[in-house]
Amino acid sequence: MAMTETQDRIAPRSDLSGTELQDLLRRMIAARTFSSRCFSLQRQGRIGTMAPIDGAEALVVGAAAALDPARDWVLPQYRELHGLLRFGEEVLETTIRYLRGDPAGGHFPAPIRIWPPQIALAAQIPQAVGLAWGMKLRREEGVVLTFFGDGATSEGDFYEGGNFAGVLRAPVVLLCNNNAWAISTPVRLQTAAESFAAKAAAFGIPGELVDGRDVLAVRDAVARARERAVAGDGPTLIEARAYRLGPHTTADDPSRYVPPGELEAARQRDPIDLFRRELEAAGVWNAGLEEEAKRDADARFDRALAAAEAVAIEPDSLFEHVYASPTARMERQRRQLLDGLGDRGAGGEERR
Amino acid sequence: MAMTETQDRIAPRSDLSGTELQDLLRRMIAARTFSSRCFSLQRQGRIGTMAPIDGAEALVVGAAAALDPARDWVLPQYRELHGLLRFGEEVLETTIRYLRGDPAGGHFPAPIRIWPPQIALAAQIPQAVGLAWGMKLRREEGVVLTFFGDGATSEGDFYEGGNFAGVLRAPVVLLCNNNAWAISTPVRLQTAAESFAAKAAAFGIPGELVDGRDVLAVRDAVARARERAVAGDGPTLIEARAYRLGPHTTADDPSRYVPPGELEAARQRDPIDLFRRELEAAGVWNAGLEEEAKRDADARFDRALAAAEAVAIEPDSLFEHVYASPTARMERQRRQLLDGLGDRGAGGEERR
Amino acid sequence: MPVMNMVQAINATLHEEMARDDRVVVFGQDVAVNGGVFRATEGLYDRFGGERVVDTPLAEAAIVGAGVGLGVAGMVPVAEIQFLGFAYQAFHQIVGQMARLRYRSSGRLTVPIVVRAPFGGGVRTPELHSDSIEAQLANCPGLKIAMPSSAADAKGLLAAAIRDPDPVLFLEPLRGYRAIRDQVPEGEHLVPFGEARTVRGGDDVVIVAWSYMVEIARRASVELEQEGIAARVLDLRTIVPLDTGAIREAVEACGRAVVVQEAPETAGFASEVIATINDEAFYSLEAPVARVSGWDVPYPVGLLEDYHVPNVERVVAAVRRALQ
Amino acid sequence: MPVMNMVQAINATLHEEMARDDRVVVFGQDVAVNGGVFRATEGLYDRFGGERVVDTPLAEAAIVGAGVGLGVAGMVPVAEIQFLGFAYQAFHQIVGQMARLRYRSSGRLTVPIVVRAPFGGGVRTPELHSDSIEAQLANCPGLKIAMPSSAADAKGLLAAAIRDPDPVLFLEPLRGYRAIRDQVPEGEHLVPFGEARTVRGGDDVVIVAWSYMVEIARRASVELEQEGIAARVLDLRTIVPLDTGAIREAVEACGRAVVVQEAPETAGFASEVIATINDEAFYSLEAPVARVSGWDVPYPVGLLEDYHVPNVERVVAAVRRALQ
Ligand SMILES: Cc1ncc(C[n+]2csc(CCOP(=O)(O)OP(=O)(O)O)c2C)c(N)n1
Ligand SMILES: Cc1ncc(C[n+]2csc(CCOP(=O)(O)OP(=O)(O)O)c2C)c(N)n1
Ligand SMILES: [Mg+2]
Ligand SMILES: [Mg+2]
Repeated sequence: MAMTETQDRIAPRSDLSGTELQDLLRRMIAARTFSSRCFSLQRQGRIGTMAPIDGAEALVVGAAAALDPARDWVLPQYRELHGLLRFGEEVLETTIRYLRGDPAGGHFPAPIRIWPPQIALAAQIPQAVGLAWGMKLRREEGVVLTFFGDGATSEGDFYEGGNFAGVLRAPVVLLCNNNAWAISTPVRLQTAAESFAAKAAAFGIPGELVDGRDVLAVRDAVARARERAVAGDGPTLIEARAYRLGPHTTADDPSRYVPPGELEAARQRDPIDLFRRELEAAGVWNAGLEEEAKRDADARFDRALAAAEAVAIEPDSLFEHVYASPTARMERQRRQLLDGLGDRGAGGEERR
Repeated sequence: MAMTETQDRIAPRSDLSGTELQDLLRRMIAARTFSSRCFSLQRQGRIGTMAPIDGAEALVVGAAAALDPARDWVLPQYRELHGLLRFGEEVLETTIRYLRGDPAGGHFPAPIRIWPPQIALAAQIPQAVGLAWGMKLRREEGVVLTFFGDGATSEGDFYEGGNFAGVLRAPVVLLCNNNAWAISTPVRLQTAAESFAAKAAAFGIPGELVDGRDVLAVRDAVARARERAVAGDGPTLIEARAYRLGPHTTADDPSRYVPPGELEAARQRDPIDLFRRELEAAGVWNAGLEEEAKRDADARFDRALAAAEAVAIEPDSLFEHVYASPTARMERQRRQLLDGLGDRGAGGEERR
Repeated sequence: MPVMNMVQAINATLHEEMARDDRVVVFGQDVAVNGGVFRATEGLYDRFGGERVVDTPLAEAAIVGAGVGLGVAGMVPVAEIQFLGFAYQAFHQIVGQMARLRYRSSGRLTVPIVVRAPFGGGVRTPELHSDSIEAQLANCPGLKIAMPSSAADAKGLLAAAIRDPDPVLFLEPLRGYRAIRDQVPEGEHLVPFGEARTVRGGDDVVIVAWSYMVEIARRASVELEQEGIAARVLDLRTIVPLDTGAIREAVEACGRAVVVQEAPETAGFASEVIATINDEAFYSLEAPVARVSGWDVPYPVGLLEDYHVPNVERVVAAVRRALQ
Repeated sequence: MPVMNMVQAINATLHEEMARDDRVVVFGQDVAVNGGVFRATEGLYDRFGGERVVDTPLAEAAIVGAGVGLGVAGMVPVAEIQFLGFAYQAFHQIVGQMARLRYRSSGRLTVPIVVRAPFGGGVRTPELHSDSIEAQLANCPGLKIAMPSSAADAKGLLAAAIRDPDPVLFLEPLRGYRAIRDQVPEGEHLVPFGEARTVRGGDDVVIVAWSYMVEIARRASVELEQEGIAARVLDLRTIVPLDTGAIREAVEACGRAVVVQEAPETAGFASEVIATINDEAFYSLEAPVARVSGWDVPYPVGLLEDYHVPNVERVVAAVRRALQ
């Protein structure tokens, strides 16, 4: 496929090389592949509840592409991890471990600058602002980007954090993944605001609405926001508008609430399809590359899964990382746990 | 003073009669008098910490003037009560009882539609929205108005409540008393937003900036907001801009942080002086009326204070109004308290 | 009497109470069209309409705060917090506001609200979904806290909560939604607050528990019976108000006690039960009260939760300890 | 050794720690130009400048949340919550986030933050300013909780808290800011966490307390001495970690115990102390542990607070009860 490697840019849409464009599409395909594989694992009972990325690939991959993994931090919500492998291949294994319920699943190994998924909606936003503030105090070059959903914007933490960011001029990018739904709640019941980007007015910071299905548009918007942040001009709120192309999580049944036809219509504008068509038209993509991208993603997933599932969990790892060192009471509890277990493993009363 | 009673309106500034205009000024003078009297009581150790109204008289009295006390509810912060006697003369006695530390000080007797002062900043905002929502569900005619400070707008409750109000189209008026300070924190450190009114964009509701020193302007703005609310057009955020013409509370020393000259400059635009001059110029106010207004306010305060201080507090009123009826454990505790007291009164270890 | 699981009993009770009293309003995240993420509010939206069954924005503090206002307006608010661990987001409204408005207004403004929330582990939920925080709430005067362990009690306590003039937290064991099934009385069924229930008789030792831990205690008691140990099981049903009398009587009768909670050990509600036993029945105690708890760690991830949540084995071991 | 009141000791310690470690950042409401509403941060802004001493917007959750981020960035955050009752606004960030980031990230991301807050009654503050909520926080694993009762300990525990790699809540008794005065060691002075202090000796009964209640216990002990009763006073200093060994030894030595707390009785930390005594020293007990608490009511208004907060008389009465 060396042909495409030498392909020209698809001006005026982007100043990226063909290779770079391919790389974006590959990452999007991989993100969906990884996510779908996890969905199946959940159905097989091998991992817990998970939130598929479907529909958010462009906005996650586009945002990641605008960041500097050596300098910038990402604070995810919970739907983006499969699209963040630009920060390191280990992101995938860690994510699988997270979904398996492995305590180390929240530990993205250094130097990967990714925080654990955030379950408490919007709680990571003030943290992202504080991290950015700290980087500014330490005169570091990087920025912090945090993802959150349309639903998360209703939480006090979003507003308090956004307002803090404005006052502190923290180098942070607040990226709202507006996928039209918060579980079953549509955006119109989430806010009467004109857009989520419009909420930037409450913080006195720039707000930008971008097509979240367009990986290049997202990449550009985040790049601009990053530049402003690094230049000392403070935070940006970006609303990337897309659509959740599936259930909220493995536990959700959208047929209960999504109006008939809406999902099908949204699938017509699947971000992967849109970008694939564009690259095909520009001559930098073809069926062979597609095939290869999928095969590659599957292979990587197989490797990561094997590694993740090979991990044995020690029962008393319960007591680790609560504090730098456990309290005396916890040590007593650890002994109680181990004494009780003997060599019989967990009590597992449900199994009786 | 019958002369002024027949005086004409001061068009084009207002469609109010001379009597009505005098009434507004009398209420402003009374508010400041009541507040100053309380300040002195605190210095004498007769009441606890209090927050003077100085500088907020126009915005409180103006807002109250636009409401219908028989139908509308007010949820105050803590600085407005001395200006809310339009809702009933008993507001004053209750307020003094509140400041004395009398448990009934939060009970504005029916039919007065005022909630107890709110100490936890912004916490009353979602409550005001819920109350308005309930009134709408019950097809009542009234609206809810809540006061809160510039500082309170940084709390999650302000944003969550405002956003709820927008979605529910609740008949509520959110009135921000921007007095330039939150204790020692100036507005510029509170938010980078252009104004507090601009935060309405985050809720998709109208936001209006009004001169909080101008009682007529505030009255008009609140009247418009009330009309919209009653018509089913939902909430309004109003920022009334004034200046805190004194310490935050009896416990505060603003000379530690207010830039020299700023307070003096603000005093040049004291809302009472501004309105007095305007009414004098229109011929509806004079020194005699001023004198009478102050005398009247003092007399009312004396009466309210005497009534408030005549109240004897039963120690075991501690256990009342926690629940509709106390739990068995509380009844046991009540007996313990009374047994312990014997006829000696409170133990008062500090007095030993 | 029909057999129902707990979530069915809750759903049926919401239907009955909404039909009985048109002031009842159900609101929260995903409770309307979707019928709640566990189907607790299934069918309410279709039956009672969008004014009385409302999907709110995603903001727990505003859900509770708005509920306080709704209550003062004369409605009977029934709010759902999707998982109790997100009640932390609303703690200031629950503890500082909802619990205190009656007190702050000396009885002028009252809030007959119920805040429902599922909690507890054992079903491999993501973090924060499983936290047992009842002790933190029990330390906040002005709240009542109901924690049913059976479908029948879920009905009787929920109906009582909705009719109660005070704010009630109604905490539902996630693990019991489908796993707990029993006969539920038809029609009007009210379980008064502050009355514990003896789930199994016995005079050798009493196991005090609430919510899903009652089920664990019951199974332990069945197992112990085979060893000839008669372990009484006392279900507190509501932790505020607390049935001190029932605790005293049980300890006086048995002389030995075990308290089981899912929450972390330190400052969990089991400590309060032990302190209450100390106050009320110290001289009847023949051995220290044994305490079985979650460990002093954040509620753990899926692969570790079986090592964390008290199970039958740990309760049985604690009973043996208490009998020494 | 200079004599200082508690707020002076806190202020001096903040000065020393900021001078020692330039990663220390102090922030919160009114802490910079105003020096804190109780002057705890007086002089820091002038000395260390506006980058390290920062007035934030009025938002407790964001103060704590931003502190978490600051900590990960490599700073040593020292946040002030103006009154502990407003920590409710930040409960989700304190309990769900700050306390758990080390755990959630399996040690990758750690937060050496201190959150300081005054609390407690006796000084006629407005509502919510006086709430004692330590038990609610103690039920949340991942937090350490220091509650000094003397100026010297305020210094030693605050310095230890700032140097501790984990999140610490440092709770300061409002009433003690000026009323508590004692000799404070100059220079480096660290009080390790989890080591209780015997404030007064005695073998007839032990009074266990923390924070300002230690002072009440001490006065009660002085009064009891005149009746010939030797009441030992044990100051827990930190409630998490808890010095279980010191509690056991004291109860073993005395056989009788009283626990004093300012918080409401139900599910207060006194219950945990009693449960711990039950676990550790049951067979040494000659009588039930007596518990002296605030009542199960919201912290009351000014004219009632003297009837609510435990005083010397109530402690003395409890000691007599414990000695029966
Ligand atoms: C504070 C909090 N409240 C409630 C929930 C339960 N919950 C999980 S996901 C979700 C919807 C989130 O919607 P959105 O922010 O739009 O993100 P999306 O899942 O659509 O990507 C809800 C309500 C939660 N996780 N955290
Ligand atoms: C939630 C909360 N946090 C902190 C405080 C402490 N506090 C009392 S008044 C005040 C400043 C309030 O400023 P603003 O809202 O502008 O009202 P103002 O006093 O200026 O009228 C602060 C921080 C509080 N009462 N509530
Ligand atoms: Mg969404
Ligand atoms: Mg202000």
